[in-house]
Amino acid sequence: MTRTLRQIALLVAKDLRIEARTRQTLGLVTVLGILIVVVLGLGLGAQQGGVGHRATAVLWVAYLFAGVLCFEKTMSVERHDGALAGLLVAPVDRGTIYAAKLISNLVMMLAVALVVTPAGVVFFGFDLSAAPGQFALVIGLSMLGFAAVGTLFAALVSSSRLAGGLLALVVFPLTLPVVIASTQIMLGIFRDGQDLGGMALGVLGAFDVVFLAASWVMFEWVLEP
Amino acid sequence: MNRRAVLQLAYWVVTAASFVGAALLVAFATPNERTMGVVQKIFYLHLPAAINTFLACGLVFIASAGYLWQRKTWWDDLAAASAKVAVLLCSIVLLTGMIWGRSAWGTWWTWSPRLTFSLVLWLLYVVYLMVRASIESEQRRAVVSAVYGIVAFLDVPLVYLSAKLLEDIHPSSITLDGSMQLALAAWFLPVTLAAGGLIAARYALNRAQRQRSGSAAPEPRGFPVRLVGDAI
Amino acid sequence: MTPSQYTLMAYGVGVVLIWGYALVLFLSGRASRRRRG
Amino acid sequence: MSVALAHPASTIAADVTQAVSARELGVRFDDRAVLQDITLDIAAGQYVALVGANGAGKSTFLRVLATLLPAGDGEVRLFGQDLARAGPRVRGKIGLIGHQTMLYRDLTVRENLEFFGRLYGIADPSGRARLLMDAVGLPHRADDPVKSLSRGMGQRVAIARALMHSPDLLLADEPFAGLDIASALALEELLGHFHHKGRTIVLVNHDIGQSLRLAQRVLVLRGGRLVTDRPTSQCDAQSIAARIIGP
Repeated sequence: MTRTLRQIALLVAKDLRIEARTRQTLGLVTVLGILIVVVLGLGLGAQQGGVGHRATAVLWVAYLFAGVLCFEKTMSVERHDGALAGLLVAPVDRGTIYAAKLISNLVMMLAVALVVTPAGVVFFGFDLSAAPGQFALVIGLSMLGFAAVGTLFAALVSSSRLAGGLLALVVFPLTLPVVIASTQIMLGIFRDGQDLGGMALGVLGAFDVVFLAASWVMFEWVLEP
Repeated sequence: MNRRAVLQLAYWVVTAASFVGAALLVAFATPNERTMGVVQKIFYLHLPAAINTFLACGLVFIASAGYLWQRKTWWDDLAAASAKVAVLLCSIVLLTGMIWGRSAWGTWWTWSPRLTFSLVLWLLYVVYLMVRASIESEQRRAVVSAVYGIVAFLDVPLVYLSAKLLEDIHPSSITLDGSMQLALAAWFLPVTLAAGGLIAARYALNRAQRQRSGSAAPEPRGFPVRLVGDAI
Repeated sequence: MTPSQYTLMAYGVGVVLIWGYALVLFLSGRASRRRRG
Repeated sequence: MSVALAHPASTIAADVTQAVSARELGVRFDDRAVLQDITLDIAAGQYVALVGANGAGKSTFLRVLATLLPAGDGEVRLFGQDLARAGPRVRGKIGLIGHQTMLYRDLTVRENLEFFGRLYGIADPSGRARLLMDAVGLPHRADDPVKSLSRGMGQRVAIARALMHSPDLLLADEPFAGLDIASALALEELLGHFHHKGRTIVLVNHDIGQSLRLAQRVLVLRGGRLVTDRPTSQCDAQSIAARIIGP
């Protein structure tokens, strides 16, 4: 078991070092996130105020697009010069590769969220202080489910001419339950001031469990070199 | 007309007859529902179409799992055929639901759990067809579609659950008396026969087109490892 | 439109979609058989 | 160029069991047979060249040996271990090089080598990386990103990567493709050294003359079948070319 953890740490370190070395993706994705928040802010008339709770949906759109681009990048790193084949020939099982990719994707999505969320709070006058802990929990669970599906399909859908397009086309509908559940929870908390709904949290948890398990198994079958 | 064509013809004649029979039964021999009135009669088409949509989605799931397991192309053709029919049936569910809503509540669209569920289901499998259309290499398309087919089906209960989170402004659970249940059963038969027949026909067409193109996946020329999805 | 018109419209949509697609499949089936035949 | 390709501590004489033994190996893609009942044995320490026309199944065969592709039917054993069951365990003994370098272009040469060294769990990855960078003649490029290297240098780093865990079997899929003369000669020499250490090499190659010159034994694949298996001393380029094209 420790060997697997060591390998996961090694693979994640490699991904993050490559990302630090190239830097442009994270920068590009973060600016895109802020752009989405600004455009939707203007579109939804955030300047009139009183629409703080709408920021949750806007932040979601920013996270999703940023997420898809991150999945695309962390997988395209493996495609250059056939690096993935080097990995697959090494005594590393595919589940470990999936787990490492998932963690790398989550770390990158988190990095983007750390920049985009404040932008949402500022532009929408979104009162995050009302329930920051619940916000973080719900967003965390949602991102986990989203990244689970995104990582699986990023391995299947290579970065060819459709680039992020096909990946977004595939991942968005499949993760709609996460989006529906988390936005409903957010509305409940930030608009109606209720506490965290058990049922909705259950849906998020179920989604994460189902899709982490399904992606882990299928990744094994489909990651042909 | 060889034996197979005769059988096919007989199948479709029976399906057509059961369509006509069910229509007559609902039009003349089924009473209107007290609270909802005549528009409730849409239900006799709406529910069978929904159930068959679910069966077709299940078939996509089974065929997708079959392809991943055996990598035989006929599984892939079956998945494609079932998905097309699933989208067709789901369109019926969605449209009849909207028409019903229009008549009963005056608006074409409400974010009620049932309508949202049908819409997301419809989106899931329309995207399946679009994914298939956007991948050229047969073997790559089959693998990506298979994984999508499996994940989409696992998604269905979750979509149902998350849709229930939406407030349902029009709770309308109606009880069906004897003759109404007869009408429901009467409509279940033709819709199921049609669904099965369409899937079979589409499947046969897929097989024929594959034989004619005969372009089995070429042996990957040489290493390097051309990665997953290179020809998309 | 009256409710019964809406009901007819709903059934119309159902029948058109199912039988329309059946016709499309029948025609393209015949076309591909003739091309191959 | 001092060459220390073998891991200092490992034994030179690999165990006597066959490096590679295949029995009626077959692979199908969408109902089309790409490889059909291949039966052969490669003893440990042999230098074997695999030639054939495009689409004859050379790369597929190599990818099965590299455990990247499961064998459809039949059975394949590496060093006595059946790939179907012991695939991941036997990977530690395989080194793979191909057209592409299979390295991370944004990382430096040293970072790449040390990453793969740690991935294989070898002792002292940085020491061995330094050793191999000297061996392939690139100590001066250790801290440059791989993408800044020429194709020839990239192939040399790829060889260093494949040897980090001192494999007993080196699989090479057309590694000479696109190489300039100097790099090709350097690569030939490196493969030669590797072979002198008693290791086994399976080289997939287009250039028949070069294959006959380098290898001890040549296998010809045609239409997914093994049509020729002969020591290179007993054949010449014309006869092999004829076998490739076939009747």
